[in-house]
Amino acid sequence: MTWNLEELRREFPILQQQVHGKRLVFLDSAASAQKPRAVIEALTTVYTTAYANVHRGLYSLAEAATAHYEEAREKIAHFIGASDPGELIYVRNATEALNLVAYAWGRKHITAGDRIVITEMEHHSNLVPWMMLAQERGAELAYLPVTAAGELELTALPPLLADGRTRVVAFTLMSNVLGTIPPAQELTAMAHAAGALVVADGAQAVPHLPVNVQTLGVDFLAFSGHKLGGPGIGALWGRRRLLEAMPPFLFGGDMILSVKKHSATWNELPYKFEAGTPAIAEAVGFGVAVDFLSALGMEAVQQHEQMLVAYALERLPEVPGLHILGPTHPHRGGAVSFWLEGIHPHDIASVLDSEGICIRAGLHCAEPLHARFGLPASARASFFIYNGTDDVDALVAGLQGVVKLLRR
Amino acid sequence: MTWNLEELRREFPILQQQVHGKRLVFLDSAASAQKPRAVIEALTTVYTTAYANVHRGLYSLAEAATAHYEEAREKIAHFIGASDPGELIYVRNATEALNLVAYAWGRKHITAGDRIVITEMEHHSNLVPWMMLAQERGAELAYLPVTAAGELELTALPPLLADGRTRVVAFTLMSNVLGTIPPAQELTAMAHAAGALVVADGAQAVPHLPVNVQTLGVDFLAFSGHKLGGPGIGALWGRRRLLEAMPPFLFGGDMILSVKKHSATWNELPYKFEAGTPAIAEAVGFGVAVDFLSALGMEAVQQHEQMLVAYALERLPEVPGLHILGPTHPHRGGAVSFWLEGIHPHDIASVLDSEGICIRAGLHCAEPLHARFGLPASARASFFIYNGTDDVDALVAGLQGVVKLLRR
Amino acid sequence: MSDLYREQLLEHYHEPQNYGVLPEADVDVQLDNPTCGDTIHLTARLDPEGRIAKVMFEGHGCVISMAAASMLTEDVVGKTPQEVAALELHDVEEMMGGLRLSMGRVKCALLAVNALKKGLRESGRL
Amino acid sequence: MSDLYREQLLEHYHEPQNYGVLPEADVDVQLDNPTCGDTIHLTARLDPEGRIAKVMFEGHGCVISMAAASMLTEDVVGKTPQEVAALELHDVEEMMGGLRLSMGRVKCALLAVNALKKGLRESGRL
Ligand SMILES: Cc1ncc(COP(=O)(O)O)c(C=O)c1O
Ligand SMILES: Cc1ncc(COP(=O)(O)O)c(C=O)c1O
Repeated sequence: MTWNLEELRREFPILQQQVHGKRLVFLDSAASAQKPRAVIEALTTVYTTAYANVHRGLYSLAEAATAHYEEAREKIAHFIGASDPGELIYVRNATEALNLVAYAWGRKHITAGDRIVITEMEHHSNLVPWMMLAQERGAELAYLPVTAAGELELTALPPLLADGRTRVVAFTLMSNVLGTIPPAQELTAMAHAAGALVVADGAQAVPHLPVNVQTLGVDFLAFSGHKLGGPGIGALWGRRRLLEAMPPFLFGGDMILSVKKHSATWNELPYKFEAGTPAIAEAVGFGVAVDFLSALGMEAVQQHEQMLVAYALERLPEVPGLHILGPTHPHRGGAVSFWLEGIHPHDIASVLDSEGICIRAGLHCAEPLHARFGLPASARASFFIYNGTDDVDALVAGLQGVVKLLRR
Repeated sequence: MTWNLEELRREFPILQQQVHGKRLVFLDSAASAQKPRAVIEALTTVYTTAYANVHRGLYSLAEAATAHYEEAREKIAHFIGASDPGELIYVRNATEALNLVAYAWGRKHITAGDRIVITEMEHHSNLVPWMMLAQERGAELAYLPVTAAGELELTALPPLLADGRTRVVAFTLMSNVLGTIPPAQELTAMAHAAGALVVADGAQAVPHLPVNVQTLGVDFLAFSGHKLGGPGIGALWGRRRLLEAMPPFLFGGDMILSVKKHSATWNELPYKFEAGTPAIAEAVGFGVAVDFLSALGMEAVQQHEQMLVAYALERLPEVPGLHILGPTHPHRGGAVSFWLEGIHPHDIASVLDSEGICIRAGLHCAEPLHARFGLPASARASFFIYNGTDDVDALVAGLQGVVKLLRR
Repeated sequence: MSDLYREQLLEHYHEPQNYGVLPEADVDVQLDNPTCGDTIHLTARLDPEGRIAKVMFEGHGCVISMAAASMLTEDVVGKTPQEVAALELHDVEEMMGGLRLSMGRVKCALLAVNALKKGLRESGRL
Repeated sequence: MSDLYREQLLEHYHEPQNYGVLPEADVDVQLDNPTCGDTIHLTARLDPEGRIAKVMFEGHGCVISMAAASMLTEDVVGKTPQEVAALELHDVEEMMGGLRLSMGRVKCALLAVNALKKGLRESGRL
């Protein structure tokens, strides 16, 4: 065990509650993570001691708010290995981050006949923005296939890069359904060698394993603060050179340098991409969530979750008729999707709920991936730092109950 | 007095603090408002008892979170007189709301030769999105002038509407610099008669006076939750018919109905415009802030602020060489901008800060308006429910000190 | 165990009533719930007075959607198309034994009745 | 009263040193801070060894920017262009009597030194 689980759980007030008279077994952190006390308290502290609009205020309260807001940016940039906080842009969520790239970079650089490569395991948020960009520009959208084992079919990439028409390769650093961790460095090297940019969807990877943009070599990284224990906020990291060459995305207050009646010039990075009043306390809370994870250490977080995955992969097959999606080795992320013969995933989730067990059922915003596996939906349990083998035990027992109740 | 000010102030924890050993005199609510205890506590309650990702969760925690999130939407829609909560879309701030309209409605409907009419008193957030849209589409951007007294030059509108080329008229319901409240119903009727849509920027109006989209007759209304005591969030209201005919703005999770590899269909309103995990606790806090204002009554809020404006308009001229921008009658909003002969606004703000008085100095994101008045910058004091005549007294005394210190 | 999965529902789920396709149907309609992957194929015949005489369904989905479909095929017999059109969530909950559905499951429960309404509209009976 | 507005600064603000335009200047540069409306027109002459011999400025702006400009015209005399290029916020704060500038005022204080750097670059001395 990498940390004392009981102690850690006490840091998450929501986990102290009972659901239907049972201990809360929260296995849906891939959708959004629970918040440590430190994050919740940070919001209260901002609002009770140092809240004001940032940047343009010349009074102490505004300066304190700005300082906290910018310190959080530095911490978050550092957390993903970026040395230049000006490259880190606050957005609402990973989805907005990916749309920002598709709009601001994409509409400038993608023209008719170009190709955009994504993968069959993408979340809709790293798929539909590219589909719409391709449609608008008359570009081609190509998919890197997923193997039956839930891995990317890497051999399919070179042919897609060979003709030099591919401008961008966008892929997730961890599948939110399969748990698969694609070989990002390898993919990036191939894309770059063919002159394509790389957009990495870090929504699942950043909260769960060490992510370093320098080591990975990617050009953009999108991720969400709420999935790593922060409030409703997210971030986009991008290379300064690329961000500087991009037009802004949203226009308005704070992102401008000067506005005349018929012309405007843009503020420096990162403000050029932060239009209007930002989510100030939320940014501070995001920074505190990053501190919380950093204190545990992302290697330890990954190790903890791999231990849980290994245990789950061992125990889940005890449930009759249960099939796991994705890699069955533990070198994968802690999102474990499965289906039960003859039982609809919705029923699994509803029955487990009555036992205080929270899992997700449906398409997990990855419909083409489910189509790939011929599944109308699946069930997913996902782990985070506060989960333990007791949660896996509860899940397995719960699933046994589901089978007993619903299968004839 | 419309309510007991001392009691009300106790509801705002930040106002209990001292700055530089002095009582905090917060006169910058037009930039962002302070938060009542009820809002701060609502965030804690969500995160400690009912947090999970909304909409797709089938377990009780997710259902509770979804219920709170949607109840807040209903309250906020009701607050602005909208009967259909499906017309209310959560966004980050008023700026994003206005960009959403400019992108999703504008790129579909504005073509070369069309005209977009805005006013000289617009905040950059209701100006630059239209400027960029006009530039992209080859449309004309025309400005309704502001008179020396800080009112809109209404006689300039009919000529701009006469040739039938104007597609949209966008204006603020209250100037964040002048406090001017344009005659929105009249402007809307004129625009509609000429076949143009009306986009109202309610960032300043919605927190400070009763706003009813039905009565006003506008087609879109943008506003910010953080300016009315909520967290870092905002909203766009739009007519169902228009929103349904618009393409989505951001693409990704939750806003889709179905995604195939090369096509997608969109979710119903309002979800079609809410891509990715929304700011859940923030939406709940937004609803609580709206409850707080509703309990006071927006008529009372307006009355309270008009009383403060009247008092400020009477007392500020005591300061030698002080000039007020905008209407000098009290039928205006509580944003009072001014300049002092021979003294830079930045110095006013910095010196006042040392007295615990928070005002804003600069262009207030309205550079063309300052150009109109030939001012490089101005100082602004703005009122909200927690301000009293004692704050105006402190401001006037502080300004007397500024003059003594800095003027020769 | 969950209140949602009471005996009565499970019986309908495990042994659905009127399962299959009605030959020479007046109403023949397909409806999917793409978010869940629930699908239903519903066929119905009307009597000379225009009331529902018989309904059959085929499909797959969760316990709620399948049980609701099975119960509906029994419940709507004798109703006029207008009466069917007036059925609301509350009525479906009553039909299902006074169940209180959570938001996440409403769509499942309504799939069959929505299919029937759609079919009545498409066949010009509504 | 604010520490920012100590006597020394106010003296420079009220009676700026080297205010005006230097004739036959080697460096002649204009810089604005659009967010604040501060503007500066700075002229400078170099001595035969290439060191700053005299600097004058004109402009308007807040106490901080004007006082900083006035102090800079005295402080940089004798410095090489490279030494000017190396001046950082910290040095400007020292020059202003050990002032600690808040983020919101940094741009004001740096306006003059940034203008001088820009002028030196544009005139090929850097
Ligand atoms: C009139 C007006 N419009 C728009 C905005 C933009 O609001 P936000 O910064 O919340 O996007 C503001 C506030 O700064 C405003 O005062
Ligand atoms: C892989 C992946 N990408 C993108 C997203 C979108 O994140 P968000 O909903 O925070 O925008 C998610 C989460 O739902 C995800 O799992």
